[in-house]
Amino acid sequence: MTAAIFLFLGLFLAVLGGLTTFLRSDGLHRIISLNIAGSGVFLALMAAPGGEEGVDPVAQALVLTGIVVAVAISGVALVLLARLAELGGRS
Amino acid sequence: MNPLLPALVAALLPLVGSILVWLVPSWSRALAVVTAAGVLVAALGVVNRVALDGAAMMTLGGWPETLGIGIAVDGVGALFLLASAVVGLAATAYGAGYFPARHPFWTLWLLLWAALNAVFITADAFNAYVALELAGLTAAVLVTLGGERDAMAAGLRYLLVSLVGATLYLAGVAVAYTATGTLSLNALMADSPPMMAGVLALGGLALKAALFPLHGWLPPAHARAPGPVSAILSALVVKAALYLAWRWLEVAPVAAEAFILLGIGAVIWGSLQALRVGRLKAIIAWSTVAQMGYLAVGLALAVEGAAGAAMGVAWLALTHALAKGAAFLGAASVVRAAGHDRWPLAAAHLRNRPVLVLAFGLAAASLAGLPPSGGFVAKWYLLDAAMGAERWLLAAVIAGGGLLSAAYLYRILHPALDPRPGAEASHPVPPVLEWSALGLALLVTAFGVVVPWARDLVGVAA
Amino acid sequence: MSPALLPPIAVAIPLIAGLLIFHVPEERHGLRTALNLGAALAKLALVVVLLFGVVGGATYEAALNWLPGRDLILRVDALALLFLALSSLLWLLTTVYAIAYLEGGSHRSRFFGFFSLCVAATAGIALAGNLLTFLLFYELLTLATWPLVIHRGTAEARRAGAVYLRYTLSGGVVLLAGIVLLESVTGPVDFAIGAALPAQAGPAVVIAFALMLAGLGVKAALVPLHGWLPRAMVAPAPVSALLHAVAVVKAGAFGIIRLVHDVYGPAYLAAFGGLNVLMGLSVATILWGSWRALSQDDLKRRLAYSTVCQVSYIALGMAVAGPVAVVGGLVHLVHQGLMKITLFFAAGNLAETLEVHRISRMDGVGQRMPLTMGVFTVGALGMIGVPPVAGFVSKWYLGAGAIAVEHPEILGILVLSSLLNAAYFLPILHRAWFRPPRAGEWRDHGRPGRLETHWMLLLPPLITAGTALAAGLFAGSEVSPLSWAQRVAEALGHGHD
Amino acid sequence: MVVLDALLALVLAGVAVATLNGLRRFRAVVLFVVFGLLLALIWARLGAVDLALAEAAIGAGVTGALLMAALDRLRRTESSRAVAGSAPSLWPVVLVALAAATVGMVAVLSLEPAGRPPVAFHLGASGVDHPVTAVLLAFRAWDTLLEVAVLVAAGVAVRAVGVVPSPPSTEAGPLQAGLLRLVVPVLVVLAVYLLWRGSHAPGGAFQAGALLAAAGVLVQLTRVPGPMDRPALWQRPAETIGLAVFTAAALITAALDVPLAWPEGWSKLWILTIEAGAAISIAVLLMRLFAGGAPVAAATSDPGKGRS
Repeated sequence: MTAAIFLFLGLFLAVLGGLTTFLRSDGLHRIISLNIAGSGVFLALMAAPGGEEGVDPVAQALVLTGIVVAVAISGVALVLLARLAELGGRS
Repeated sequence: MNPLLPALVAALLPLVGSILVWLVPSWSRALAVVTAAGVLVAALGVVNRVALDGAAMMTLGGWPETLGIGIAVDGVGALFLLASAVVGLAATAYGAGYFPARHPFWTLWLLLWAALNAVFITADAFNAYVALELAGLTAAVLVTLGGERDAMAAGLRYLLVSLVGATLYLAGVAVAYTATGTLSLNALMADSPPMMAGVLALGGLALKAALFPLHGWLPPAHARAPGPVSAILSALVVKAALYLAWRWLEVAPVAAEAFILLGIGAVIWGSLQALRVGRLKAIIAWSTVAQMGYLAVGLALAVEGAAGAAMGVAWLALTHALAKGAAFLGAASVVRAAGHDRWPLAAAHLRNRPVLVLAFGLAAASLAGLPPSGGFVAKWYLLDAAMGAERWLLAAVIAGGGLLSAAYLYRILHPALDPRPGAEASHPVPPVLEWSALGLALLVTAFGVVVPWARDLVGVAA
Repeated sequence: MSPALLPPIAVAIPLIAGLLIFHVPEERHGLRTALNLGAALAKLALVVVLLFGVVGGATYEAALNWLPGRDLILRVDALALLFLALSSLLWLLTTVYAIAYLEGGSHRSRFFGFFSLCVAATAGIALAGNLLTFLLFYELLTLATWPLVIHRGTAEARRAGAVYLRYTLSGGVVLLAGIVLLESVTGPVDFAIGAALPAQAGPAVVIAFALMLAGLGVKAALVPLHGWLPRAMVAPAPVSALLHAVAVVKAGAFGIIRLVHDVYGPAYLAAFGGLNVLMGLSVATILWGSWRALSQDDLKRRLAYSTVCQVSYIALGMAVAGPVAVVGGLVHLVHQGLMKITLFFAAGNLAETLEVHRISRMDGVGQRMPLTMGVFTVGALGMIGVPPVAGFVSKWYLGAGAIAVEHPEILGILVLSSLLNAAYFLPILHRAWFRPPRAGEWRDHGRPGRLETHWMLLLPPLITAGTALAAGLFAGSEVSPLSWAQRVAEALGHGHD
Repeated sequence: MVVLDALLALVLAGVAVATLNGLRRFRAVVLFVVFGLLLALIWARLGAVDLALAEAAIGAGVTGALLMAALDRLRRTESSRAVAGSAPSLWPVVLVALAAATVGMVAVLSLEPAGRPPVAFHLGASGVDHPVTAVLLAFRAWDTLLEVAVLVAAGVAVRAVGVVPSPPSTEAGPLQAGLLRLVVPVLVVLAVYLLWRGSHAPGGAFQAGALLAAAGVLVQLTRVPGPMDRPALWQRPAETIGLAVFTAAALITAALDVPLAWPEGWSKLWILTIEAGAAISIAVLLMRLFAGGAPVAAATSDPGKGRS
């Protein structure tokens, strides 16, 4: 039953984060909302039913890779944002 | 010596190159050129192996297909890999004349190249995700290397769009994995996952391939990227997303109709914009949007099983990569000579540069699909497939699209032939810049003639 | 050397010559002239060899596997030789003329390079054995002739070039669409075998014919699609001669002949009314061309509209499709070429020597340049259809063919157009011969020496005028264009009953 | 227990909406860190311990630090604290998200359960006992290789984007120095333990790397100039060692016979060496992401310095 709750939560976060990305104009908010959307997708993937016992290690590996990739790209996006602000632009 | 070694080497070699270039920046140009040569050899190895004994598939690490990551090469993948190798070599040579040795371009470009080749050989949905992310990240940062404000803004927008596209694609993969329990594309093709997986994945890929109406980010990014980067972006990076879209369309063929509609929109909208914009690189960037529409239409035809369409799309992708690469390398040389690319003002700098004008001319001929270029062969196949499948609207778009591209490409050639000397003094352009552009243009013309060996290549795939 | 290699060599000679000439430095006139004339003579010799071969019953064919299931075929048949012979002879003469005409001009290596490429494309069109090869060389012709149209580089020339490209590129795409549509129904179409058409002409086949006719009509300057021809007059005289007599317009007409006879066959076309459409178009073009020519004061533009009218005689011959009318159309392909190139050479001489471009300033030109105007007169009379010049022969066969096929109104059209031709050619002759020259009209570049202008500008028109006369006078003889046209008509007859 | 989970889910959803709502950036960053920690809790509730560790260390920790650093830089270059313009109200979005989530849940739950890759069956041959590490570094090693490449690309990218005014880390007071001397060694030991533990229990290169990065960030914050601020010889090799070791392993195994198939019996050693290299690289690269921009010259942080 707990898996179903978190599946719902994951889908909710994914759609919430996804839609907010297009609504917010400020770069920082968009990066945060994208991170939330990503976490939502990962949560949904992990919470989805399937596999015999315990948690599916392949799904865990996928999510772990996803988290690391998300942090790498968010880091670069933040530095770009800062650099752009320094040059006087708006993201 | 397993058959897929050259394919893996094509992806690993640029990785090794990027590490060496980052560690020893002063030698980066030499190292990059050596890596480029290596990748070309690997790509040719793959092409002739596929031509000889057909498509091959292997799971890395020797694990069973349901567990490990599969890499596979078939006719179509071989052609894309060849395009990546050839355009990559030209871009590297061009970069050697354009960027200093201690410039971050080299590491980022080699990492991007590794990601592209990884996409072209992968047979695993999640592996494609990681490779696409690496490609998106490095490509977006390459756009910002220009350093000025609007290049930075275009790069950031491209990075965010790439992240959104990748998240959508990941959601599609997650749904497919949950439903079928496998990540291998071939297995996904067999027990087709729920429609939602295909829609999400193809949505993300359409965004990354800048398919109309999701193309907004492409023109500013490609037009403002420095020198060879715009050639790399237009010729190769958008193709990686398209290549995956081809694989996923086979998993979810129902989306083919949508690709046709988007494709037609792209051809029309892209061409109209290309006729209107006032900068040389913007014209060529919008031409990419239009040609991606062309490819999307061809893709849908190929997936629907129209005879000869697979050959047409693979050939169009290869010749478009070469022709677009030649056009952008030429445009970058014009910017180097004129200091700006406002059009037709900068055309004066083409006046006494026959090599550049010839490169633009041949590239334009191929993009417009005029014989004797490779573009004509591709257009012939696509038209043949469309007529065979009684898709009259598609046939009209394919034929008319060529005319539209001839119209906006003529905007480049027309002022270039004006004999009156330009007012601005033009800066010297190193010969390697012009000749790498011409090299690609000559190659795309040659590809118009050398078709037979490609036939059994794609025949293996189609 | 196996006979199969001859057709590709016929295409290769001008091609290689062109590529070589590109790299000849501008000041090496001797080398360039040698290359040019050598290639032209070699090709002429090869054509003669082919002539004897075909008369002797030999067949020459070369096939290259280009696309899967589709080959590039170069085949020498009677019709191909007719066009090839015409283009080879006129290529040689136009080269001689151009060498003198462009004396002191710039970019000559570029000019002669593209000139040779253009002839190579024409040879390819003539020898094409199937629709795909025809299309390939048809499009190459566009790419080769465009630089010639804008050779002078002036803004007006480049605008004319843009118009030219707009027409011909669109024509090329329409032709491509038509060919692919037809071949999607009938499979690859080889001219020797003809298309495997369904018994009942379905919509696809009809639309394909319309598309292909439109595509070819652009270059054959049929009425609505002729706009580019008068505007292309801004090009130098040898280019105008090339466009009108040797290559471009003839390629369109030649394509129509292939389309009517080798692809569909007149009987099949008549069934779904294709022939009537072609007849209507050609009649309209003949009348419209003549009518527009009347009001042109610029000499070359008047000649351009006259070409629009004359080429449609060939299309008319195909449309009437009786055995006699087909011969008339075929032989007019050669005759019109000879006569029109004579007129253009003469017009070029006037422009080059006296800087006379407008008819209103041609008073008394005959006294100053008797030879040039003499040649012009022969050409003009031939155009009108006055015996013994060759034009009369083709009009006679067209008229006789029309009667034989119970189309008397076509004879009426022929008479009317002859009257119109007279209406726009005779005033020129009258003004040149019977009007005293007005002082200060011309800026005379002529040397006081014996000849009125450079000998290389005079010789080619004299030869073409002489040939036109001979073709008219000795039409009955074995070696005349008329007899060859009859041989072609019989061969066409066997292709399709 | 279900009530607790429902409550946890509700709180997380509330935090997420709060994060995205409102204008002030600082509020959004802080809430995002809270979001990361709560998410780590949920991973633990779902039994995915590896993910809990990674989420806490990387998702909340490092990303939070990066956000804070970016926030500080933005504040110094842009005048207004709050972003101009009005934030669109989120309620319609929340409703749409709820609807979509319910539809999605019903669809996903209705899927008949499909099989999963036979990880347990092949675990023995992989050379490690912990399934997640086996997947990451044996079965799907090619993914992880590309992932390390992504991190290297990020590190290079940050340096390529040019000089960004690195945060003015104030001189460390006695309290910070004392804390530093206590915390950093513990973090390092913990990281090494996690690295070693990864072969038979949750842990591994990424979590160890994140902990090392946390230690590095602490040092970077308290000492001026921090380790990443001055161009030093060790930086580039450290950044690329992970990728270099992994690529070398791939090439060697490819030369032997099957690429990325660790030799029989030795696979545990190969995996550990790769993980060690990866951990170092991840730590240095995450610190580079935090330090941002090209290392400025010695103490004077003039932004005009070219790229090195």
